[in-house]
Amino acid sequence: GSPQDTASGGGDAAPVKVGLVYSQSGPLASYGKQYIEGFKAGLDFATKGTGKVGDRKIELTEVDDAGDPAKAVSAAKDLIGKGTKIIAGSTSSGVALQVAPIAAQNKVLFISGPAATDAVTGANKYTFRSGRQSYQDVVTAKSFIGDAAGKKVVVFAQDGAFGDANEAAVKAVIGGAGATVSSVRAPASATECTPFASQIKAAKPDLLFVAWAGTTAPAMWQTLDQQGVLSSTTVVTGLDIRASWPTFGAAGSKISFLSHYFDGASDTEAAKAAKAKIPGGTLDLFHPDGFAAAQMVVRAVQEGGDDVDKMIKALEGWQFDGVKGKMTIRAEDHALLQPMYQAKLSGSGTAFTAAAQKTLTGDESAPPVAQMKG
Amino acid sequence: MTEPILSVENLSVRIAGLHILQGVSFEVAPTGVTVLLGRNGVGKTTTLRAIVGLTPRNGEVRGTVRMGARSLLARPTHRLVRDGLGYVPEDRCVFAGLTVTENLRLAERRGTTPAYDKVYALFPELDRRGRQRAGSLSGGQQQMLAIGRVLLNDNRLLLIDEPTKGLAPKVVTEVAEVLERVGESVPVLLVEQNLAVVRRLAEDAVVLSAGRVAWTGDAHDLLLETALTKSLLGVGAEVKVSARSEPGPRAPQSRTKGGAA
Amino acid sequence: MSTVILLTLTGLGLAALYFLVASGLSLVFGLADVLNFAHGLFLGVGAYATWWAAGNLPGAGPDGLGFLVAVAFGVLAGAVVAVLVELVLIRPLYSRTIEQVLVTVGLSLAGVALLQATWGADARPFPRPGWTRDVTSVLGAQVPNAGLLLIVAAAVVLGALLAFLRFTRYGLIIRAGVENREMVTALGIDVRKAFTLVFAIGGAAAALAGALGSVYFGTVSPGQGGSLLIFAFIVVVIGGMGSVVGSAYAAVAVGLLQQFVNYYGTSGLGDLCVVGLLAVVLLLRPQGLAGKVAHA
Amino acid sequence: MTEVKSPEVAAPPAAVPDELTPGHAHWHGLRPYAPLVALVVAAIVPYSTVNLPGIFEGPLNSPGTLQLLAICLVFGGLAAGYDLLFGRTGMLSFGHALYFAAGVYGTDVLVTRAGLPLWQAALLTVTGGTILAALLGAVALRTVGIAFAMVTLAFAQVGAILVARDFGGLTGGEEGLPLDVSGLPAALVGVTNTVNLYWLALAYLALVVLVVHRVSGSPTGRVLAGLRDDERRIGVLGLDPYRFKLVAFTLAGGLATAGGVVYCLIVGGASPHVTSSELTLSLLVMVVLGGPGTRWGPVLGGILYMYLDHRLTAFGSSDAVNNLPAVLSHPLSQPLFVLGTVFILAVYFFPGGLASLRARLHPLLAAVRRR
Amino acid sequence: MLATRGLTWRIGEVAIVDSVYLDLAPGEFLGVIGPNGAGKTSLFNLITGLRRPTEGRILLDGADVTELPPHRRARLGLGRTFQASSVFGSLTVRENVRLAVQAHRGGSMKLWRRAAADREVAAAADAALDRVGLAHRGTALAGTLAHGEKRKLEIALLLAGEPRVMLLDEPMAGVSAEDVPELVSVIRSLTGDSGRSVLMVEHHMDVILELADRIAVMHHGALLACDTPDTVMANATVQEAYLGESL
Ligand SMILES: Nc1ncnc2c1ncn2[C@@H]1O[C@H](COP(=O)(O)OP(=O)(O)OP(=O)(O)O)[C@@H](O)[C@H]1O
Ligand SMILES: Nc1ncnc2c1ncn2[C@@H]1O[C@H](COP(=O)(O)OP(=O)(O)OP(=O)(O)O)[C@@H](O)[C@H]1O
Ligand SMILES: [Mg+2]
Ligand SMILES: [Mg+2]
Repeated sequence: GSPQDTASGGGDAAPVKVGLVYSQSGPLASYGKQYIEGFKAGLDFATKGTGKVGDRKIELTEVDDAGDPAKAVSAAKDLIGKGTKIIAGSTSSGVALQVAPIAAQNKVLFISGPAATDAVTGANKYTFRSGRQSYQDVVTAKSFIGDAAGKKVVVFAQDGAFGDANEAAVKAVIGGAGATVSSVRAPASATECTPFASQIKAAKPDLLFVAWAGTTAPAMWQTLDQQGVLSSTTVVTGLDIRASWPTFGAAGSKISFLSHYFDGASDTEAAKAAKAKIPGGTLDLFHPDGFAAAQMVVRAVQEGGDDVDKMIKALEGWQFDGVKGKMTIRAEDHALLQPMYQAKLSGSGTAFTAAAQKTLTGDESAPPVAQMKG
Repeated sequence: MTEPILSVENLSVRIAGLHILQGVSFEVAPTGVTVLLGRNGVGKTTTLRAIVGLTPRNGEVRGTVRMGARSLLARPTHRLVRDGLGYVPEDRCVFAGLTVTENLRLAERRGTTPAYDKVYALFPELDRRGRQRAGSLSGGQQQMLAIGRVLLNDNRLLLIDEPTKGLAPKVVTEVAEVLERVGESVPVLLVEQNLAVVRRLAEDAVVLSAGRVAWTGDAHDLLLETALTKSLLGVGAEVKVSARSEPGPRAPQSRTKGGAA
Repeated sequence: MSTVILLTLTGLGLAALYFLVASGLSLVFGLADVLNFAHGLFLGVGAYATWWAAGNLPGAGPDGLGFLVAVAFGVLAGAVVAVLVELVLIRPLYSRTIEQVLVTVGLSLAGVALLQATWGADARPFPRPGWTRDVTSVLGAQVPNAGLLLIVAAAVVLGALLAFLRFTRYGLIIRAGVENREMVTALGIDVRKAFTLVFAIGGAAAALAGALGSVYFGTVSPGQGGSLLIFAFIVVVIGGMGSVVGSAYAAVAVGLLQQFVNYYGTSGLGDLCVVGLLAVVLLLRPQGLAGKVAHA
Repeated sequence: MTEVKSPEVAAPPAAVPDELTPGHAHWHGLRPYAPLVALVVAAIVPYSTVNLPGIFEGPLNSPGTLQLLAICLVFGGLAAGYDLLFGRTGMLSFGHALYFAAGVYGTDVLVTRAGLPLWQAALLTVTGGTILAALLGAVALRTVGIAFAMVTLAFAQVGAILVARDFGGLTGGEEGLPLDVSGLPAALVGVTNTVNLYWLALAYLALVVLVVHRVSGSPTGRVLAGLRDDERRIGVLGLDPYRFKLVAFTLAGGLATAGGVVYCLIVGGASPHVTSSELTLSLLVMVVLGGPGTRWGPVLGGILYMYLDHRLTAFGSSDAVNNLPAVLSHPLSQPLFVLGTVFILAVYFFPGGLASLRARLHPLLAAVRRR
Repeated sequence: MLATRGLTWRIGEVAIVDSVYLDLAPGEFLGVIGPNGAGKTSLFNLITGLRRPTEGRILLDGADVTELPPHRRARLGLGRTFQASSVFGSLTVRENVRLAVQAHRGGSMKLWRRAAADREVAAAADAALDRVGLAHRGTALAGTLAHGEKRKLEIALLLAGEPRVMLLDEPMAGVSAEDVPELVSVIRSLTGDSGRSVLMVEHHMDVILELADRIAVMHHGALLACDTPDTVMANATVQEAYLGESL
């Protein structure tokens, strides 16, 4: 054998290899779990239970990246080397950003998963996304204050790219609509948030947008509550997975949530099918992402066979009915336009229930078109 | 002869593949001082450490060591010591980070009243420097502390490795006197290079050579017989005087330069 | 004015948390000379055991006396785990410092993964008395009760540790044992028992920190210990390895510095300042603020 | 001024540098050629289609396997470089990740953000990393023992914070920065060219081993070995300990930076994982796992560690594990659990590291041979 | 050759070394005696630069070296042994001495040359080992040597550096009776016509008396006397404070 050999895709009846690189272990393991459950349900739904496209079986290879981009890149190279033409997954943004160029270099299809970073949109023509992006979150947040002109908005976020992206998006979306946006940033490791709560309180905003991740979130919410921030202004943040809801404690019912998805947010065919298929029967934040990814994979194989360029053609501009409702893959930058939700939590202690206040359509929450980079 | 307090039979020690002691047997009389003699590296320290159970982990000990009726080798060091086996190591091993007082307090043993007055009477320096860190003591002062630690308690047997090393002549004399007195009530197994001290203290002697016992018997016989001393210890009569004996003002004969070489 | 009071008191609360974590670390490091990277695991064990007890142990619960029982159970669990770790893993490696560090590193990886395998990666709400969620008004500042609880607990732990070191011989034995273990046994002391005891105390202190820290955070998660550990290490080193009082001073310095710089400066500057403080202290006084003396 | 004594770190369980002791007689003249043979074998691995089921996912020449091997080789080199500090000089640095990260991010930022050609970026990065090591080392070496470990940790922590803060959008914060490959030589881009990255990694490893070997066998290496035992004594012999330590620190830092450059190319980007203090800790684990102060120990340790780190994720999700009862399968499916357990066992069962295995197996082998 | 001018080292109020004036002529052998804790080792530490004096100067060949770090003084030809043996425990005995030889032959950074190939260094090292009678222990790790053997290695390390001024701190402590005469002759051969000077602390009076041209007596950090052996031995204070009653 020569070192430059790679296995080539098989003939027509040969199975279609699909690689799923996502977090089975590590800090994002629960996101990964929802993603793969959703994916399997979606595959079932899109192939009508056969697991086949035409007479070709979809053969899944799952690889754990443990949240480490280096491992994800290794896995992607391994899969591509074995002739895989479609890779999906990426639970974390770091992984998505590093796998996307690999896909482009090797001309394979990459469908990013729960990774929320805006940078995946328009990363290159081989990269798609099956989940929402930060920008769509922010647009949903904006819907809480109606007319933004003259309003005062504060972004409260942790240092780092996630915080930067959210701050930039809020400035663009809400600031662009006439509000004055300022920000309070905390170190990612901060465990004591009183100083920041004091700063926010002193700023007297009309809307507080909170972008916070990690295990310090409950303490942060408690501090905002204790210092009277929650009762003095409208506070918006993203609704995380169900398991995290009880950690909001008393603060839970005082926050206005923007939601990517929660169980009961939609009642589509796909949602019903997904509910029936996944273990436990309760949908959660990232089930729709996996579900949509499977739908996109099936579409790509159906229309493109083994030809990646054809797959891309088939996906660009494609509209389909996903778990959340009507989804559109925007041809220009591969953004996935999708419904977004305003939600409220009620109840208390460990038994919160979420209810949708309002649904934004895919067009209403659409991000601006990004320049396709490669 | 009365029952020995300590009997060592066929003691054999290997460390890191080296056969350091090759079947050493001797006995320690229930009273008085028994000295263990021999050149550098013959295994004196190794013998003492094997008896108290401090052979390094990569070492292997064979043979029997009995104190009275009790076998020692299987018992952990701290038990042996609690039962009255006192050990003064060759390189002093004072706890450098602890003060002198703390070093002594650590040596107190449950059940006995520590004899501080005895120790302080012998080494007033230790009393004076109670709050000094032992690591900053002078070499000789550390040696005093190491000896003082073991004199604090009542012991049934003392193992002492080169106690007079690094001590000023005056202190050597004092330590020798103390050991002599101690030896009257507690048997001592002593490793010593200073033949003047040996001469004064020792009743029995054991001479090691290359990991084996070369001679045992009455110490005075050993020291009297020049031929024996020379062959066993490599010390001739004249050399003994010029190189080893504690000179006093009354030792002018050794002051001529180049006398012995 | 009320801002300054608020920042000071919450900063002290943070300092108390750091001290609780650091005290056990400092004790084990200063006395037993083991740089214990598994300290975070002891923290986690304490937190999860308290959490478990509050839900399952008869007599324990999230409130009042039941909460005390739960915390006591957590502390006990931490101590037991620490003792096991010492007996099984550390003891056979004595005097091989680097290998001991490695074992604790391995343990921190494996232990946290085990917690995660058992209870999942996600944070769980922590049972706690209602009053810990409230605030107390001090001169116009709304000070969280959980922070005050931490301050009280830290003061108690500080007192207890000082008493232990001052009024028992163990401090002495262990300090000597670190220098030369053989020689301590040659003085007739079972040094191993003393080391186990120190681990037990370190584990108990860590577990208490884990339990009270979780009250403060409101949740318990497997990785929680690890993130606190870095600052605890910094506190231990600034304070002088092994000095409990030094750790207390250092914790206060670090907590207040972080709190005030984060408020008045830009964010992230607080952490940089703390690291800078560490570097400066070490360069000027390599032995730390208090030096290596375990009794004061 | 009184001398400040700081708590000492115990010197690593060191071995006498191979280079300073004469070779074993029964190896005759062959011994010097063994590394060369190993190098040649490693270089022709990509021509083999051998399948090692369970050990690698695909045949030896498949991109996935080569990628994994390349990463392992880089870490083998990194560990060998770190050993120059830790095993051979007795300096416990907790901040070695900083110089590696400087290599990774330096290359990435210069290529991706500044658009420099690769060779310029690599040259600048290695120079910069070496200078950084020299500067920080000059400060940190004013302390010794644990204080030194902590000062280096503090410096590395500053690096980590700076990367996470994402100043000016340079580093991409926690999301990392994918490498812009448009300006890169075509031979380094794309899955089919993974083999070139493998060779690059192999070359790096060979370079580090050669440098470390030559340096420890040199007069300076002898001084470093002496420093490990007794620094005061070195001073009294007329040598400046500070100077020698700084040279070792700078050299190790430079080698780590070069490793970072190679790693950046292999992985195709930078992520904040490489700045974490855990990375330094894992270097320490690698070295001790392999055997500090030995020629091949750290290399083997690094390779093995990275191999396990990558492969255990596959092990955790394999059927063999999933079919076990939950008590076992849950922990075993956590790669970190297995990795941590492996260390602990390794520390117990291979004291002295992998490198001591030969000596420990020697009696056994001799017995077999006599048959 | 070596001179101290009012050398003083205080810790707090206590003067450990108290205003010591010493002059060591080329080729001279000066013995230093004094009770335990008199400050002899501390004096050595000051002279070699391991401690900084609180007051006073140290002159080597007339040049002031008070501010120089230890290694600079060593390069000027100042060598010493330690009271508590301080050898490189994880290196072999031979490597220990080679390191010392190499340090003496110019310690400039040589990163790429093969150390083992330097025959001159090896030969010089073996010669030094031979002189102290340790040649047969060349391959043992220095850390595993018996106590007396370490003392000899200390001296070999000193010899290897060929210093012009040598400070010996109790070289005979722990050396077995048989080997003393041999070491005495090694030490004697160090001085004499070679022009090297020796400063030696020793509690074995006969060794001192045999070797020393002059004897300095230290007590409570101060220099009590510095004179010919006969005068010193006749001094009543010395008798009383240091020698005591003979055994
Ligand atoms: N840990 C060890 N590893 C290898 N060899 C050792 C070890 N300890 C001692 N030895 C060797 O054992 C021999 C005997 O050593 P020991 O210390 O018992 O001698 P000694 O009679 O006390 O000598 P000295 O009079 O110099 O104190 C020496 O050759 C020494 O090198
Ligand atoms: N840091 C310190 N604090 C207090 N006293 C100290 C300190 N360092 C040294 N000393 C004292 O200084 C004195 C001189 O010690 P030095 O080691 O110089 O004595 P020495 O003459 O060499 O004695 P020996 O013959 O016993 O070796 C001793 O009494 C010692 O206790
Ligand atoms: Mg001995
Ligand atoms: Mg002295």
